[in-house]
Amino acid sequence: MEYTLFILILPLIGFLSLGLLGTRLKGKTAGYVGTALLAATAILAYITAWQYFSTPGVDGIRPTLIPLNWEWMRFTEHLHIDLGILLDPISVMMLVVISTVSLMVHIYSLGYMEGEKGFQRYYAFLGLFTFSMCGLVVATNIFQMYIFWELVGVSSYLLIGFYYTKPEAVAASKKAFIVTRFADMFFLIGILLLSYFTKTFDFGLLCSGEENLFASAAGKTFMGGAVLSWAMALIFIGAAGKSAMFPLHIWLPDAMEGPTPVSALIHAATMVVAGVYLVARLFPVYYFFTPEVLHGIAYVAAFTALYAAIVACVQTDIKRVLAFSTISQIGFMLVALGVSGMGTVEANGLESHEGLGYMASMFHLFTHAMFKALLFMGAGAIIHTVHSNEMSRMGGLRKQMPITHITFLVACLAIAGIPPFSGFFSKDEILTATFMFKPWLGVTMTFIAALTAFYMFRLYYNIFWGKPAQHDHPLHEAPSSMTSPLVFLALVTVVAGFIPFGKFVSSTGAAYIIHLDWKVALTSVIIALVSIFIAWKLYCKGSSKVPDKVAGFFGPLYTAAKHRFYIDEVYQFITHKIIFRCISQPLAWFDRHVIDGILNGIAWITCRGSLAFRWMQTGQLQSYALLLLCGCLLLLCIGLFR
Amino acid sequence: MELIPMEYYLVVSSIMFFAGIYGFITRKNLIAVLISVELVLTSTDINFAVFNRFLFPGHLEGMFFTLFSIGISAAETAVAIAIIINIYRNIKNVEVRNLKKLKD
Amino acid sequence: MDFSGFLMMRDEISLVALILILLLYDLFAPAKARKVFQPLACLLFVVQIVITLLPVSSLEAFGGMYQTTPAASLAKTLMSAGTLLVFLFSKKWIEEKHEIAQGEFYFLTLCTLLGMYFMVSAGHFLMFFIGIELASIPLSCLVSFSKKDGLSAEAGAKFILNAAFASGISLFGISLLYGGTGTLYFSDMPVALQGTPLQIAGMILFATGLFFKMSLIPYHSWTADVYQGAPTQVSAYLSVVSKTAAAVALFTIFIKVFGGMAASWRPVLYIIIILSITIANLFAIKQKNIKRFLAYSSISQAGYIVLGVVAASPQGLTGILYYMMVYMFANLAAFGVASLVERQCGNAEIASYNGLYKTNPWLSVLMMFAMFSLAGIPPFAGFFSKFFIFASAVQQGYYILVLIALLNTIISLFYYLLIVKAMFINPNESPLPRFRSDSYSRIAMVLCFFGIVLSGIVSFFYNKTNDMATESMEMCGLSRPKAVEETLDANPVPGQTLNTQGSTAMNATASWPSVLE
Amino acid sequence: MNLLSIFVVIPVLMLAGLFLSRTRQQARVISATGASLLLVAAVVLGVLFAAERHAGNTAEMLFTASAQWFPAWNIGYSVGVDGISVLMILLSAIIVFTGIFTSWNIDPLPKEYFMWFCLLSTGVFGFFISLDLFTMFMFYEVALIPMYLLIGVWGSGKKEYAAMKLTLMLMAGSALLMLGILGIYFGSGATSMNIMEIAQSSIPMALQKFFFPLTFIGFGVLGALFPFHTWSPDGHASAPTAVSMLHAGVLMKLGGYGCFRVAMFLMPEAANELAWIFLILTGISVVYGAFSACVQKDLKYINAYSSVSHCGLVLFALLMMNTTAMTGAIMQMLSHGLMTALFFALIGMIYGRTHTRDIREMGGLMKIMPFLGVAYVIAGLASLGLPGLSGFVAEMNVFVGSFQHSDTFHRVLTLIAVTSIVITAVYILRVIGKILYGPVQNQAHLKLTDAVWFERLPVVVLIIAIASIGLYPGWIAEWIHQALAPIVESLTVAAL
Repeated sequence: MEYTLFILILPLIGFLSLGLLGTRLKGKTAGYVGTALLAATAILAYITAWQYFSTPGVDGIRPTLIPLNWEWMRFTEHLHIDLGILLDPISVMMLVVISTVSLMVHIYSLGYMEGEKGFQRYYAFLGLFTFSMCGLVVATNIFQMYIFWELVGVSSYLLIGFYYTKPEAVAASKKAFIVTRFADMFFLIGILLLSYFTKTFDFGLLCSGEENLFASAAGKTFMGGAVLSWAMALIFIGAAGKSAMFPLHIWLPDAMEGPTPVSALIHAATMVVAGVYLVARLFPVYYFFTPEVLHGIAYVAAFTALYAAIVACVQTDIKRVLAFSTISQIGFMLVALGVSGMGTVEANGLESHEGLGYMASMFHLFTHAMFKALLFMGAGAIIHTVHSNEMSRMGGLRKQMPITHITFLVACLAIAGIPPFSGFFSKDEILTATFMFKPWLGVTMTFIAALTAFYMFRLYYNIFWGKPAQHDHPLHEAPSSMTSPLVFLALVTVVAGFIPFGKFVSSTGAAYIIHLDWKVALTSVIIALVSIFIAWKLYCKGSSKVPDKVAGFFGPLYTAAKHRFYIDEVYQFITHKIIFRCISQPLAWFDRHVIDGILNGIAWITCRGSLAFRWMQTGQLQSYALLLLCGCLLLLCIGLFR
Repeated sequence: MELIPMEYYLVVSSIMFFAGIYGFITRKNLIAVLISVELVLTSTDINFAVFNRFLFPGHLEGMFFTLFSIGISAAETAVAIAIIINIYRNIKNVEVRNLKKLKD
Repeated sequence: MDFSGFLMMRDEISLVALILILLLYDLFAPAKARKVFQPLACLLFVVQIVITLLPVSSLEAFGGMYQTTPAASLAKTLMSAGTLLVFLFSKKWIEEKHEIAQGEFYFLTLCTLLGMYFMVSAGHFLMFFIGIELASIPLSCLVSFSKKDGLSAEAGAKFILNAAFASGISLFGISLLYGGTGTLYFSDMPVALQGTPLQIAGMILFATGLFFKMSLIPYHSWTADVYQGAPTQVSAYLSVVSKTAAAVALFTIFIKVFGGMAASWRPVLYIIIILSITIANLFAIKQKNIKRFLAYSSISQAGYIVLGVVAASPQGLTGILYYMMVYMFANLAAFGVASLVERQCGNAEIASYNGLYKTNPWLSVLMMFAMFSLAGIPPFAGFFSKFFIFASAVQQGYYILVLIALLNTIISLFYYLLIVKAMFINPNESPLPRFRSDSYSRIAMVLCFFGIVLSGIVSFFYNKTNDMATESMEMCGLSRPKAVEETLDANPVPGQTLNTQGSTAMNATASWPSVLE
Repeated sequence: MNLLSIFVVIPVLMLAGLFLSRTRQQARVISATGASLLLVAAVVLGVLFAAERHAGNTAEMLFTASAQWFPAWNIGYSVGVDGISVLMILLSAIIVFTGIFTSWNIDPLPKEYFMWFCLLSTGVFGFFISLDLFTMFMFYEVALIPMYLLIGVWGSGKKEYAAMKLTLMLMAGSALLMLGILGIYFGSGATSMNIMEIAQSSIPMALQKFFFPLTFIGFGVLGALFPFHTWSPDGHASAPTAVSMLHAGVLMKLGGYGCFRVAMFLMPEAANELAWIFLILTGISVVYGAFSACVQKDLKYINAYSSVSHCGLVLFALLMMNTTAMTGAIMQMLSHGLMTALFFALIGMIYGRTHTRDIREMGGLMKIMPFLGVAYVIAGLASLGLPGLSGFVAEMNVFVGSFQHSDTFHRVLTLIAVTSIVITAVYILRVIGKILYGPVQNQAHLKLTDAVWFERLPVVVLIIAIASIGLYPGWIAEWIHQALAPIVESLTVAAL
């Protein structure tokens, strides 16, 4: 299946061509070129998926194909970076997701970015992003993943800062890059540690579950923890950075400064789930060798999900609401991974029940990508019309923009977990998995699900119902180039739930039969409906005073949540006050004054030194003779009594 | 006949030598300074003669050295005096303390 | 009677002949013939230099009173060449200032040169003493040459009196040596030396004369004043030629005569080197007057030269001679430019060099080259001479000494760069106007220019010097005296292992039998 | 004539030509042709070298030639190259080439400027081709001294202070070096100053302990070894653009190159014994430089401090003494050389337009001069180690290699060094955000123009070089591995 290479190459071509001679092209043309290339990419991805999943693996286990693998740079005889393509269920699934969403975004942007300056640049960057994201998912070894990890980070930086004349956009892009970069540092250190002990970067070897591969790390501890746990934990920090886990999530809400389609593509559907993907990729290592880290991941993710959901309830900027919901949903996926076990292939060639969480999280990743992209695009359409992100500027839009309304509603229902929409199925599996792991965690997650339903419908009602805000310009439905992707994604969202996902993706590669756990399903649905009802009560009319009362009731919590619990302020403090004030400036001062001071001091002393000997040159004829004589005597002494 | 022992001569010459040095360093007048230099030179001449006569009477190296050195010091004196006269022409006196234009 | 001795002295003879010719010519030539006096003098002098260039083997004459070696004759050539350059530079100055006294100038200078010849190739202390006095008495006349100038007279007085004082002490030293050993022949003395305190005292007192001539600290105090007061050409002559003579004589006598007492003179020179280099550098930094500046720089250069004496190996002698050659070109170039600029602007302040490059690029480039060469910057010759003299010292295991010397090169680089800075960087709205220097000076400057640029990169000069030096060391049968070796093994310089190894390294290289056995 | 001597001959010929040239145009043309010739020659050398290697010639040094110079000290003009020197020569050729074009409109005294520039490049090339300690040292100093006048006359800001400081500090380094070299020669008891022959014989430990620090620090001063790095900020800030390029791009590499070619190769025992001291120093300078760069206001200062950090990484990796890390060090030399040259070129061009280097007085330049802006972003990404550009390759080699060291102390130091990648990101993005993005600060800047051909040329060349290393490091790594083999071997043998 070497042609999969073109899935990488086509977007790259798009980037290079548009980037180098983009300015020569007309904006529209550039857009069409990019879109065409992406369409080709998507088709290739579908072909790949079809071909991959249609070929039955040996006794029902899906094979791991490596059609291409080149050695790119060799460090030592064991350690070398290879660039290659690895096809297994999750990577293929990711390829499909990425190419689909990316294609949608390309099409959507034709309308959304219409008339924007730097259209070519925009599409070039989209191409770059798609290229690096695909490269990331098909990575055959952890270092290749790191490489594309960085590239993804940069393309996100470039896209967030697309409106580079807007100071907020610049600040946001900088923040996003540096925070993720900070996380990547730990990722790199993790890689170094891991490779130092395992002497390999290769996923195949790492995930083979070889005991002796990790033998050299056995018993080695660092500050209490086993070295291997440290390594995996550090790698997870990297993942957390990209996937905006608490407390590294701060960049994501600001990233909304970028164009909305970009948010849809990068900060909802694809890049932010890279972390989830990384954990899934290394799942065997986590599960077999460092289960404690895996559980840690679950707790961190659960907390993040809760935190994000609470914050999302009080945000008024619709994109930020969506951003926090994204964080919370990614939390769901990671929880699922964290609580999951490794399935075992049973006699009937099916996978046992422990692998549920893994499958569920991948499933949710898939569905979430679709409906979250849908949500963002919908929001984009709205912003496109209203020229504002604030809920207060909206309301009662259902009449003006019906298509957007319907699709948005579909997405909301999906994320709220209402059957038969895709979100219901995936989330249900996650809840089941958590209940299997620890009931109280399951309860928490269910509560978070309820919060999700609440804030999503708060959003929905505030936008489409409630009392309309005044606008000096007529509101209109978005152009077809924008609505068509909405419709497409809405359809996907409707049907995706019925895909027998377990057949394709599972922890072992064997088929897994999804069967709903009715207890969990019912509870979650009911709770979701209840919170939707509350949202309806509070926000549908838009005239209700209750929200303010509630806000008043929760007083400090409300304000805290509104300020995202002051996490950004903390960061501000750390970076500016501590790093800059307390380290950099003192160092710079030290350099200028102490070190240079010493040097100048030496020079000064040397120059002054001559004054110390002026007495030699009195100009007095005889003093010279005297000096001569004394010198002579001195030397005499030296010569005689040496 | 009774010889005066060598040490006596040496004492005399040493006294002359150090007297000369002392004079050179303390005199205020260039001529006086010059004279003291001459003292120094002469004292060494005595040394040569004495060493030759008492320690190595075999040959006359020391004596000849003395002769030459006397001659040279005479020449030196002549030139020095010429220069001193020139100085006198320029600054109308021969005080050492007035020769301090060149310093540092 | 055997006249072969005279034939051996052809350098001196030719010089004497030259002196007499010029003297008579100056006395009896008709007025208009005296116009061509200086060209004629220079021409004859060139002939004399060519004569000194003829190869000689090292011989003794007059029962060892006089000895010549290839190295000595090379030194003589160098001194003559230096003197010639000085003459070329001073042509114009003589014509302008001392038209009447031109004969005297040449006569006196050449007399001192003759004295230096004797210093270099003396075989007996009397000979040496005569030489040094012959070199210094006429010099004092030269120093106070410009009679109208009070400063010149003052310089002269300071020079003659201090010189007399020094030579007095040195003479006293000789007398002690005579008392201690009973001989004054260089060849006989070593056997009579056992290193008794008397002899050591004699040696050190005697050395005063040489140190004084080389103006090493603490015998240096006269230098700056005399250089400043004397006519610039004379300062140039002092700084180069008489230093060369003294340095070579110092090497010869300390190795040949006092080689056995190396243990006692080594620490003395050690101290002297450190003092001279460091203090002179410190003084030079502050100078405002170019002549004083060059005086101090020449003191520190002298310090570097003595490193060769401490090394006490054929490489050391080579180092000294080669260093002298390079130093001659650079320093004479500097003095030459100084004299030209001085004649233009009437003072010798460094400040008057500001922005010189704008108006007189050639002068400033030559000056810059001279400065870089003195500072030891490649590709100029100074770099090579410094490297080799340091190498000869390191070869004998003087790491600390060389380290100090090297660190001092940084200070010296600083003040040499100050001159370069003045000429190239310092802004100056009214720099010295453009002027044409006379043809003689230009010839001299071109010679110096090529000397500075080529005498390093073209390895011929060094290699030839090296051959001569090694040859003469062999012929005089000067091998490194036992005492030196003992002391070297005794004193715990980091890695006297290196000595043996260094020498093995040298065995393989130099045609000279190992220094250390 | 030996192939390598061309690299010394061409600049000398350029010198002669410039000496005869009359007008600015002539001077330009001569130096441009000379530089292009050098570049061509370097590429040809690279090709020939590759061919030789491919033909199976495994000699340590290729194209060797030797001529007696000062037989008394066995000094010879002996030249030869291995993979590393070839790469260094390529680097120098590229940067000299770009430098000439960057200083196309130099004022005043273009002729003199180009002459000094040529002398400088003579020294650089001579240093990289020569195998003889003395010759090497001579070229080293030849390369140093022109800096004084180049900065003093054509510089900006407090140029006189900077020039003097730079010259004196570097010369002090080379003074230590001279003693070190003499010590090596006499200590080894070798019968030649040729490095390859000295490497055969061993120097007693007592001497190594004394001479290794001298040599290493001597070169280290030029390699911006903490705390001897402070010449770099002032020097680079005051120097004219092309000189900063050449100095940061190539001269600072002389330091690193000498450190392993002379100090570590010839005195491996002492290197192993004393490495920890210098590891700590370099480790400091890596982080220290990065942090200091964070708060600078002047573009050139920022770049100078980042150079301190990056060159610190070079020495750091060298001292790790395993093939991977040292390969990384060499790659870091190349990549830092290229990108810092690019930085300085761009800064020079921006400064030439805005007449300020203070980042607070600029803003939104991306809109006004997109070419320069994009180039600057690329340079920035390269220096913060973006995959696909040279920085990443180098740093990864360094980090992975250093972390493979069996000793925990070294691994911990490596982790400390790794933190620099974040700090680098911080100050790079800070600058980009301040001067390129955001609204236009100074309305006067609105009518500034973008780069013209002789400015675009060097920028493009440099970017291509950076990218080509970053995209396909394989061939470089190959050469470097081959060249490092003997050095690493002697080091490991000494370690036992």
